Amino acid sequence: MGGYGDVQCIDENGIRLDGRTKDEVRPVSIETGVVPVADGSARIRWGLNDCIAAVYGPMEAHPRKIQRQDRAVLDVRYNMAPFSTTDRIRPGFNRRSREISKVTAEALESVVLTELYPRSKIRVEIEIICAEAGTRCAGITAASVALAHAGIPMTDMVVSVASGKVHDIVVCDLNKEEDNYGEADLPMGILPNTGELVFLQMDGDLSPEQFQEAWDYNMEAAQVIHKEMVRALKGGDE
Amino acid sequence: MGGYGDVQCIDENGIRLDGRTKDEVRPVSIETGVVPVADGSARIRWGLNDCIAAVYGPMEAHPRKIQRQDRAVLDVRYNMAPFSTTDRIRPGFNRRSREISKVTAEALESVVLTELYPRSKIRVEIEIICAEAGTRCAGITAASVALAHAGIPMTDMVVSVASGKVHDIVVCDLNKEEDNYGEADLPMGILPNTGELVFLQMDGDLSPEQFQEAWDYNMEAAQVIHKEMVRALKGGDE
Amino acid sequence: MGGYGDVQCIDENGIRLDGRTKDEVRPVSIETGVVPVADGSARIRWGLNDCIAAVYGPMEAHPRKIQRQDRAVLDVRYNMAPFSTTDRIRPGFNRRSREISKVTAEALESVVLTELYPRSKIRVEIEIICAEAGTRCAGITAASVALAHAGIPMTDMVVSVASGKVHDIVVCDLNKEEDNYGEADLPMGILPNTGELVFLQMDGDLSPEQFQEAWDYNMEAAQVIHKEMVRALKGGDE
Amino acid sequence: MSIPLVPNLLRAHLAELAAEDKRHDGRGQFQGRDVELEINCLPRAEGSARVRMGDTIVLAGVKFQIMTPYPDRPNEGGLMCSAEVRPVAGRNWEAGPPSAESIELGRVVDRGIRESGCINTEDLCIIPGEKAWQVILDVFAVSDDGNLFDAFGLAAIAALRSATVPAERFEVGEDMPLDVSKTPIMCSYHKVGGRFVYDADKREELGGDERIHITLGDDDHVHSLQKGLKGIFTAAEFAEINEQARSRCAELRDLVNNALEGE
Amino acid sequence: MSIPLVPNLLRAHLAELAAEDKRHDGRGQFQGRDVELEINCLPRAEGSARVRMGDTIVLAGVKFQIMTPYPDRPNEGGLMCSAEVRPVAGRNWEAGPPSAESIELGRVVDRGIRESGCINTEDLCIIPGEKAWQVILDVFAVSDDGNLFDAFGLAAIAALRSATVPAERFEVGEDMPLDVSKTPIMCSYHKVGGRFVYDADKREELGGDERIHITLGDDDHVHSLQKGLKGIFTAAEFAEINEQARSRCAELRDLVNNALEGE
Amino acid sequence: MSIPLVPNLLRAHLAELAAEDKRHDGRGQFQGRDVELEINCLPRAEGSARVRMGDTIVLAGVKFQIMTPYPDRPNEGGLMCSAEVRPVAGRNWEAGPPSAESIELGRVVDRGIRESGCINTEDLCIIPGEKAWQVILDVFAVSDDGNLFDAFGLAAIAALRSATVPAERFEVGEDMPLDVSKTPIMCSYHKVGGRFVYDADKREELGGDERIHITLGDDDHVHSLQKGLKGIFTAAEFAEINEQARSRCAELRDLVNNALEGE
Repeated sequence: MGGYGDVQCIDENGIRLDGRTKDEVRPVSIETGVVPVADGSARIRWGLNDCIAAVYGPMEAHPRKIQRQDRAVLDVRYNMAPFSTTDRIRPGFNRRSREISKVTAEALESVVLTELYPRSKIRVEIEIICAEAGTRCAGITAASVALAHAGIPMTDMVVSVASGKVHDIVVCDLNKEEDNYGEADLPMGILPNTGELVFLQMDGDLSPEQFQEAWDYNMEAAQVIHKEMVRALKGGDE
Repeated sequence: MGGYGDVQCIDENGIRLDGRTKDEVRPVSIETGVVPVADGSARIRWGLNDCIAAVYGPMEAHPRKIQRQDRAVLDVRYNMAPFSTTDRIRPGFNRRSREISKVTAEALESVVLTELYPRSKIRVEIEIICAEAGTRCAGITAASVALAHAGIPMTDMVVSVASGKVHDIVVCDLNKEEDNYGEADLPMGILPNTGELVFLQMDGDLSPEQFQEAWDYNMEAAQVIHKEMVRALKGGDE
Repeated sequence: MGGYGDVQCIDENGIRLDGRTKDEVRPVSIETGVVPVADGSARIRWGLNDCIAAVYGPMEAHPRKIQRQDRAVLDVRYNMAPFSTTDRIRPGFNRRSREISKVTAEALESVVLTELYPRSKIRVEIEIICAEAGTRCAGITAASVALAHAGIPMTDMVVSVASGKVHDIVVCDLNKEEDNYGEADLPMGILPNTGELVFLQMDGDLSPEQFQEAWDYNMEAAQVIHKEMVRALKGGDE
Repeated sequence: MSIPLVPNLLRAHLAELAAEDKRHDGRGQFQGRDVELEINCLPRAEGSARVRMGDTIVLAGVKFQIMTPYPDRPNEGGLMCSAEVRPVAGRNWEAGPPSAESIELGRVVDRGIRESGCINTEDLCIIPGEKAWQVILDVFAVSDDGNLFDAFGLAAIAALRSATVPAERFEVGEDMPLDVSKTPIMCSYHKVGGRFVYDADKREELGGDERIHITLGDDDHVHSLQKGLKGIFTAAEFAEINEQARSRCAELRDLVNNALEGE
Repeated sequence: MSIPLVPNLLRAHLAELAAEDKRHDGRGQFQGRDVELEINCLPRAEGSARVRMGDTIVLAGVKFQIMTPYPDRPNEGGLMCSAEVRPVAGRNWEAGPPSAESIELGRVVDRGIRESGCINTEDLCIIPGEKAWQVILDVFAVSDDGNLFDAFGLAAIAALRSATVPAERFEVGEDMPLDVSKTPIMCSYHKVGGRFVYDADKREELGGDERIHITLGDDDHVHSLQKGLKGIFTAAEFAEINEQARSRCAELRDLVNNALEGE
Repeated sequence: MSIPLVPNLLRAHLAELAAEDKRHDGRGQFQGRDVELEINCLPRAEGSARVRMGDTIVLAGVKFQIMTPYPDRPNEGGLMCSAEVRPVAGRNWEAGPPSAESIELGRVVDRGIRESGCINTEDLCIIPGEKAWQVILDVFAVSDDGNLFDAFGLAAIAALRSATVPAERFEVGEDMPLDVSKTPIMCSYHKVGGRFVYDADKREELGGDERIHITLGDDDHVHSLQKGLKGIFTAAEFAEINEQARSRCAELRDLVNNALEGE
């Protein structure tokens, strides 16, 4: 979260640079089956974000030391493709990706019935092909759809979205300028059927009231995105 | 393959910088037993190239996951010593060496009777002590002799040599200037008794006719080099 | 060992920058139990050196390939904390630390009755919190106390100390300026009950006579430091 | 840290205690362990702190380097926070490249400090486009008996607030205190036996589920949040611990202020 | 990619089919799978392409950076091709440092482009000795059902030919198309059941032997060759596939040209 | 090098021999193997040597680079010694990142050279603060039948003393011999069967205990010591081998001098 310098992200009528009102979600579309060789896959396009998730497994977990006697392990990797951002990203080890992979795995483990597959491994691969703020949320959401597409039993899907604050105004589903120049970012991972949470991060500065407002935006946005997730899974592969 | 700038690699009489005609191989000499602690070893001096190959094994393959039930694995490493070139080479990981090691292993696997040694490993270590164009060919050739010296059964030895093109003239067995300033390089790995191939690479630009000419040079050169390989093995360690 | 430029480490009366005579040891104090979660631990403050050693084990050695059928392995790590020196030290792999860890492990293995714990591992962690010359000696000494504190049987403790030469004068227990500007450094690891050695290094330039003088200083200093080691272990955790 | 097999007996025991509103060491649900804070304890660092919470002991040290500002931010210096838990700190911490656990720990501590805006990187500029201070904050675990996050967070802000910019040693002016305008404090809550407790020790971590880290600023503003590990929580659960964090953060902020006044 | 145990049943099955001049999916010996080529599909890249050959799907993206020319070549920019197959693309691709397989793949694709001379690195110079363009071509596998080499090669040249030099963003002039003077095309042949077939799919790769990659230029000139994997082949076998490659490369070159004209 | 299981039979055999004052190859306790030294054997190096001691064979090569002096030592060049034993040299040497064994080997050889002061780094300065020579000495094991330390040490000093500074190639003056003012020599002693022997071969290394490396200068001054491996020794034992080292170092120094005069 930086200062916003000369960038004016919201006009006097409350309209954002991409034409949205402050409580509006960016356009979202999801399709499944985009990685034909995988056991399940999904692609989410969300604003300019373009994210692919592929699921392989359950399969034997190796090396053996990663096996768990009573459940499957989720092996999750979040990665940004080199051409996904304005400045090329060098391939290789990256602390940010490692952390996002970890919290994504923990969010998904909270809903996947891993105890059905002892000693096995489920691989979840998340690739950001084009990035425009909220890529970790796009990744978690796409991975949920890919797991469902692979037929992995879950108690619920996870919908993830990040609202935040820009020019001291709380707005729903931050876009790139709002993420770069805004003052706070609150990504959450929500179970749409219960309103419970499995993922939560936050950066920046929010008063208690602003925090509640951003929280509520995320809860509402989750319902919108969830509809598209269900549509993609019912509609089958296009 | 770069442009040749001001370097004139062949004179008007068709004589090359090192005095050879265009169909001539550089002087080659081979000796065995140069690494006394190895199960087999060979040294090839070929022009200014000086290359040592050592073979260890067959031995138990470990870690177990590299074992093959039905054959031995060849664990081949090609490496250039730090003092082998004009500019010192930093030790460590190197994409070029990794690729050459891979294609060398695959060439040798094509002739070694690996099925005689299930679950075992044969280590082949190739070290370039002094480099002067065609080091991968020198390595494959020396490794063949070292394998024979170690008593590893093979259907045939592999002879490797690279012809190419310089000033639009096809020449046999490129030397350093021809490699640096020439326009094409065609290294091949040839079974001298059948004329079959187990190794092939090519870089640069060759018309169909030039390609055939370079191919033929390699075939002829292979016979010359093969004679020296046989001599070294018959002659024993000097 | 560098030249000493303008730094005058010993005055005309034989008094060193920190007020010691040439045969004097820096003040040493040791306490145990400083890492409450470890099986044994010790902290040595020695001049400005501040060093913590923690012992974990004996425990199962894994991965299995490091196990020894007839004895325990000592897994020793020497490390300098990033804030332990004037210029911050970057965390990570470091050839100096690897070598010191190796010779420290070998010194301690010479006295620990490892044959009592076949197939197991004893971890010894040495952390330099503040450095002022002689940190490897401080580490070995602290590790000996931590092993005793953990109840690991030993034939003797190891006392380590480094004397050396500055302005062509041999002095006992080098301090930082003497290490930086002096001409020789002789660290030794001594068994105080027999005068035998388990650790020896030396750098610089010592005539045969100077060498003997530095050796003798180390032998005497070892007795002084040993008293404090015994006191700390008898006194219990303060 | 390698993940030990889930200690089911321990989980069951902690759940029984929780059902009776108890903890295994007798503390109340939101009661922390005793906290000791010592300032300026590392002679080679320009600022430092040592924190002890029960048997968890950590150090933080601040060092300075001269850097060239990044071309797109010529008037700014830098702040780098680094946490790598070495195997000295406990049986389950291993040597080698940083684990995901240790990367998360470092990044959460870093964000708690950085996102509060307590350091203005423009204050660190010496000559625009040429020279600026890079502040390097290293946190170091001596003994891990649980809740390294809070111990690191507390040691980190205390070390920063105690730091002196070593301008004389680098020949760029006179030494001066590092300007730290806020005192962000982290409080962590761990789900144990089905309810969140504050300041979990190692046994509670091993037998517990998800954890939530809350960093609050001087005015109850939220600066950083992180949920870690597998587990589901409700909005009501979050609201309760967020409320608890406000009062506890204020207490710990006083502790820091008092330690610095004692200097 | 970890090497699976040799699937002997699959090998036997493919050999039986080959004896009857058949392939398991009904294709002829030198018949490729359907090819889809899409240009400019990656909004953050300066040039891009997506190739689908059966269930093999790849992307290629071109980015530009400003570099300082090397002292011995002050008038030249640079071209860097990078291929690292991530585990998203298939069950057998693993995370971690690049495998020998993925290094070979990247280097063969790179040589096919570079050795054709399609990019003149002197055209990339902006100010001699000071500034030049570095062209970075990243190829990325989405789904690997065999023959990544050809899919990468096709996407790579198509992405390069679609690229725009972003001079305005870097404030060094006006945007212009990247000058690509040739269209090298790679065709790969895999020994399956004792004979070479074109465009092997994953099953044929798993149950096959050596492979040969041929990159030809606009005028049937050979620019790059590579033999991979264990296996022995004859001069006659090579002559046959080299002949086949000429016509197939021409077809695929037309595909690229048409896609670019469609822009 | 992976540590083989302790070969107890070998140990017992060597101890029996030692009790009779014998060694397994018939040498006396302090008798070395035959030594061959060849100078200037590597055409691409600016100085080089090949040493053979029994079946142990090593190479050393010297290369030069231009470096910018460090800001705090503007009048000095640099000396870098590098030893990495590659798997060519023996069955138990493995590929991969340098092992602790190979790091120790490199550092002990380096210190033997460096601490003798035989190279004055101020002599390597070309233009103060701007340009200086970096001397890079690479030692390389061809065949390891024990006592690589001494073979490396001997090849290293011989290669340095044979080196020519390639000033003409770098266009900074005329070629000249590298100035090496001393000839430090290393002698290593290995505890085998309860007593120290000189120049242990591989079997003695495998069936022995601790080793001590002594580097002496022209005037019997000690420049470097290192005790390696598990084992306890007495002051009397050290005094004996230190005495032995003086005469042997002198012999080997003559060998170097003679080889250089032969040039």
